[in-house]
Amino acid sequence: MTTPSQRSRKVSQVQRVKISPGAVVCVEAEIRGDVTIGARTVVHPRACIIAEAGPIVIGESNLIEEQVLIINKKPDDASPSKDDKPETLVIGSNNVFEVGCRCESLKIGDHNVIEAKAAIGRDTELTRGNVIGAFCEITSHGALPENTIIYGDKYEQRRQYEKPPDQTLQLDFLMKILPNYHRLKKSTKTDR
Amino acid sequence: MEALNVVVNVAFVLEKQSFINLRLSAVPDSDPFTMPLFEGLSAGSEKSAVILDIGAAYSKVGFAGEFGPWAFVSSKVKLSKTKKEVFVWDYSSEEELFDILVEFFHLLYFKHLLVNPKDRRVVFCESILCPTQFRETVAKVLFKHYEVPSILFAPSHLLAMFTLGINTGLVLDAGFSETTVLPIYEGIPIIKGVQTVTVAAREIHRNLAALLQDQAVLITDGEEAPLASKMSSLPDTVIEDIKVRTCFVTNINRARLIQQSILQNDESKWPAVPSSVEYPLDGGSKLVVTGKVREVACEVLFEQDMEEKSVATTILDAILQCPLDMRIPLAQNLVLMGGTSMLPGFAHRLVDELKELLSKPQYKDRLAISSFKVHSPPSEANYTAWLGGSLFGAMEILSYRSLSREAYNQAGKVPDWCSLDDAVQEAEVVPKERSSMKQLEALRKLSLEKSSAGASPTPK
Amino acid sequence: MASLLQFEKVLMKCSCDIKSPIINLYFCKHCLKLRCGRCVSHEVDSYSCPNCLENMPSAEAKLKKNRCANCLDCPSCNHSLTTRATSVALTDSQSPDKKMTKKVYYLACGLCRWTSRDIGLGDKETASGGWEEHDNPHFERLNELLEFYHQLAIKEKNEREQKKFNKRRTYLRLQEKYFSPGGLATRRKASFLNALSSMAPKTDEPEITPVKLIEPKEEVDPLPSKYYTQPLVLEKVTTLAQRLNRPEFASSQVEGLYPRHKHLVIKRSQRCRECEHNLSKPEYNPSSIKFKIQLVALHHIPDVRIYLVPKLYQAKESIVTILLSNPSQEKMETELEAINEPPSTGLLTVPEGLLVLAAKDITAEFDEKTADTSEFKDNPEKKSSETSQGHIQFRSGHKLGVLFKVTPQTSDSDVVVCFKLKYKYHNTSPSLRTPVEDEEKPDAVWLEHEVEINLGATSP
Amino acid sequence: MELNDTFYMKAEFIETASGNKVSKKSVLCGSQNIVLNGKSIICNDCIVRGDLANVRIGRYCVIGSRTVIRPPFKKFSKGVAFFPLHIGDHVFIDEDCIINAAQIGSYVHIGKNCVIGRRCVLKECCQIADNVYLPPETVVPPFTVITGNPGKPTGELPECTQDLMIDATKGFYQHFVPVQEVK
Repeated sequence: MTTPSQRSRKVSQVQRVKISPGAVVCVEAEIRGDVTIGARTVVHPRACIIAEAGPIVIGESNLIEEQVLIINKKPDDASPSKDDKPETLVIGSNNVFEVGCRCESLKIGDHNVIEAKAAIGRDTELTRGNVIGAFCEITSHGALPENTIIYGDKYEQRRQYEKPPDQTLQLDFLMKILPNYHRLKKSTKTDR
Repeated sequence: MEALNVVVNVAFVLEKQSFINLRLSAVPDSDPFTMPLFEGLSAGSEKSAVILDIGAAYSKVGFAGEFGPWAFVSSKVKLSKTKKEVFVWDYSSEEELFDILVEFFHLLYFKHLLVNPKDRRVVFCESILCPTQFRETVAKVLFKHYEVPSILFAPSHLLAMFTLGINTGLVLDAGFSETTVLPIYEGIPIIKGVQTVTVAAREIHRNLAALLQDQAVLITDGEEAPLASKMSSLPDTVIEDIKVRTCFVTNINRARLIQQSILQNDESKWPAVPSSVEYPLDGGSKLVVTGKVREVACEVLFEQDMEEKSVATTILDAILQCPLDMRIPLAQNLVLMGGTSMLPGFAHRLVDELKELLSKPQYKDRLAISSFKVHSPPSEANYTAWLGGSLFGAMEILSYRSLSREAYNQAGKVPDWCSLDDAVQEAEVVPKERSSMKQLEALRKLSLEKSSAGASPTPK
Repeated sequence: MASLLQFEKVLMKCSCDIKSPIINLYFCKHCLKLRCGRCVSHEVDSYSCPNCLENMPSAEAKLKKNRCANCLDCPSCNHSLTTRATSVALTDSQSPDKKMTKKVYYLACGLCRWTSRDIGLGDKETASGGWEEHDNPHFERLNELLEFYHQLAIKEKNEREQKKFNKRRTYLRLQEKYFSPGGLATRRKASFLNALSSMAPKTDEPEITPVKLIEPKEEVDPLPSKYYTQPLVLEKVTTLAQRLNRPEFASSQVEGLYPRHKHLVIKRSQRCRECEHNLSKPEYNPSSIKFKIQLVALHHIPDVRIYLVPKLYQAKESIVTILLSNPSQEKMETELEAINEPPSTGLLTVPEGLLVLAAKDITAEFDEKTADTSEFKDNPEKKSSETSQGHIQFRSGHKLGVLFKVTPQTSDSDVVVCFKLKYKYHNTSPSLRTPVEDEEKPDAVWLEHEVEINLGATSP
Repeated sequence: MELNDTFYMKAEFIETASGNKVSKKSVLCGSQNIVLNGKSIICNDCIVRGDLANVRIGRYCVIGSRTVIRPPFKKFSKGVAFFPLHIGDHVFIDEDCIINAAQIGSYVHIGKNCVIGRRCVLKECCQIADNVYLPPETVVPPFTVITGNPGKPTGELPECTQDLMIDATKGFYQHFVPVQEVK
């Protein structure tokens, strides 16, 4: 698995998708650009991962459902200086991206849940145990405190006492059944 | 002996209320003539009455004999005709109010209370300054449309006394649109002493909104900008939430320092500022509510207006209107109710303000009071009146005091305890009280004018 | 789905002169009149929990304060809580090496992720929980008050009985009341004596136990200093809505929020105010969508729908296609009459003469073919359609497309046209009528309703 | 208002023997586990996840464009499972919805852009307005109208909802007419 530091040393022109062994990525998922997907991560059909402005590194045991858009997007007011040094979008492990959510955030920690049709802006950082409720669009700058839950059309916030439970069992199950129905993208050989 | 005295007094409250035919007994002693015997006997097995308290902002509803309202809901309803949500008190004509009330009561009965209106008597808690038009329309809707068997219109200040088992006290009701003080002595409301200021929750909201619009900073996507440059106003619900969750009533010493600081335009005089709070408006922007705003938002309650009136002066002015021998007992029996009185620090500040006012020339020589005592009713202050209604409504004598549907249908209107055309009532009213009733009527009008002078025309 | 078919475009006038879409109307078969939600009386039919959809008898519902015994709501966001099972490792105190797992249950919210562990509620060993209930913090005091007022009420009731008895014989009491020289003071003394009289042996009145007085306090708790010094954590302070959910336990801190049992919902039945027959009575089963009695207008009177509206221009005649459909299984004769007066904003010419609608064939509902007009072309109705030749656009089963000529007379508001819909109503269920009615009423009667159609705005 | 015709490209849809019309642009995963009972319409870019568990859709249903039908996941103390998803007859689901429900009764209308959370149960004759988020495991009783995020009951449907839904879904099917592509 590639770490962000290794990534930054790479030349961004080389665009290739690296899928770690043990990850399940359906062929019908759209993956473009320099994307690295960690072990035990499941990517459903019709999910979209687009490394446009820089690489995307996704850690282990993440669940990425259909119609999800994870995009390392060029800022609208992209100044040339930014192009010189592409920023990497890093996603930790054990995160859940539910159907139809949109994630532009450059930094997603571990054990976060982004619910259906939610959206995270580029400058928002999810730390650990954050839950972004369905339809919530978070664009505020900076990191959300750990275990923060945001939900509802009034963006109510509360602090949970423990992180949301892991989806290990669901991942196991999906890894077992998805290959029966879908063609999978082959994992890249880790020859480094 | 003290305890026994109370019994006597409270017993007397009941007597007296029926005697002066206050609204607790809309249909007075005429009942024994018309009331069939079985009605009194069956009272024990009767279904418990519905207690309604329709506030300017929130309504409290439930059943007699219960210790808390079953529902505490916003006093607004979505009209099926226009699909718009309106506040019950936001009406421009009687017809409009009728329509609003029909739908609002439907909501209360079939969504919250879940009982048939026909089956239960109603205790309607109302402000002593409740406009006659409102009460008439309530009666019309409940009797004509919902066919309730009887209604008791009960003044909320008196009901508060029931929660304490006392019959002398000075009741301050700080609600949404106004703060009203009523002295009650030996169970008799001293109408002359009614004091009211249109300073309550709504005024705090206005002040808070203005302060935020003026000073607050909005952080949108990492960039700071004055709120005023981004939004022309914040929604009422947000203002209310900011008030409830962040604001408090500061103590008198800090308040004085803050006043000086503002007057002399000297920042250094300001006491150590409480922490500021970042209030998220949505996923992208946060509003910075500074410690200063949190602390001064509620100060409108105690700032004296043009007529040198504040929430605190209403109490002293009310006492001043009462005979000398009543004053000390009244000051020793303060009862605070209404949601606004639940603001953290409110009671403490009020008592301090009262003590300070006592040394002021306009009260110093005229009031021989040195201390105040505050009751704590067995409820949260925002439903004290409702609780009084519940205790009263649970009594078997409710039917005697209520206006029955038959009586209403005969008379075609609610006998007002101010209107003296009813023969029985006339005989019963103590002549001395008459002048004070006229006064009350005048006061009501005044309060109506005052509140209509405000931005929102919700007279309660 | 009403939105898809846009029923709000066509309104019908009911017996209380309010205009509503046909889907919200009832047709009283007994009075032969249209009724809307305002001109029927609503009644609570059955109680059920909206979450577990279990019925609850009304007595039990009142006992449980209209709340479900099993389902709980999240105190933070009001969403239904779910019980989650989890296993915890237990260490046996006797043999620490032996590991045991035990199944435990806790409550969790799927929306805001609140769990019963958040507030330190211990996990339960059974799925049904047995979650702690809280009593009103003033429970004892309130019971004392209730008991006390109960005694007073009994006393007054007894007195009244006595008085009534006396009155029947003489008007002594009245005399005493109005002509006693002391007036107020005497009465007061009398009541004082009355209250004391419980000690006198001669009386048979029940003894009144006085309620103890809780002394008012001179010292009011000041605002804790944390308000000035500690930072405010917004997420830890409860919102007003959370507090009002449980007014008796209003906690300002989220740790003090406890789950609350789910509020029940009701099924309502509707009754005609005039003849008191049921117009709608739902089945008892909470999940059922069937009705024991259902007299909705849609099943009895012809439905009017807009079929095709061309672009409308002010003062220019356009042809609008309107669809009439017959809900009954007998053919129906109809007649239309334009009403060209306000609120109508367009000049309307409707087809003259009799329009006959074919009977609704319920078996056709399952027919695979989408349109089978040909079948009905040969119907006897053809004759009638000839009489109003040129007005019939098409005929499809029980539906008939007729042409309206509309000349809009407005340019800035929607074009509204009104007409009278007359039709011959066949009472298809004679069992509903009593023999007497049978004699009085013929099998079919002509009825008429006013219809208002909104055709939308004109084009410039 | 009688429904207007909705046109579709004949080449884009497959019509089955029982009258179902399914867009070729939709994704039916695990189609052997998907049952359409007849005369139902599945529009463009829908995703139906029959691979996760069985999906059964009744007669005269309409599934709008870009809607995702996804059987819900449930964790047990021992193991996990995706639950079958059953949709009744005469159900109209508008575009851009995500349906994670366990059960949708007959005569249900779900508005545009809704998210129906995991294991929700929508009883017969209920309506979900546009842009509603129904949190997981919500039960919607008959004749209830749900609005908002989170979805709350805010209204009631008329007694004749069943008739209206039959009328509307049949009408929609009848007015869903093919056009030949113009070459």
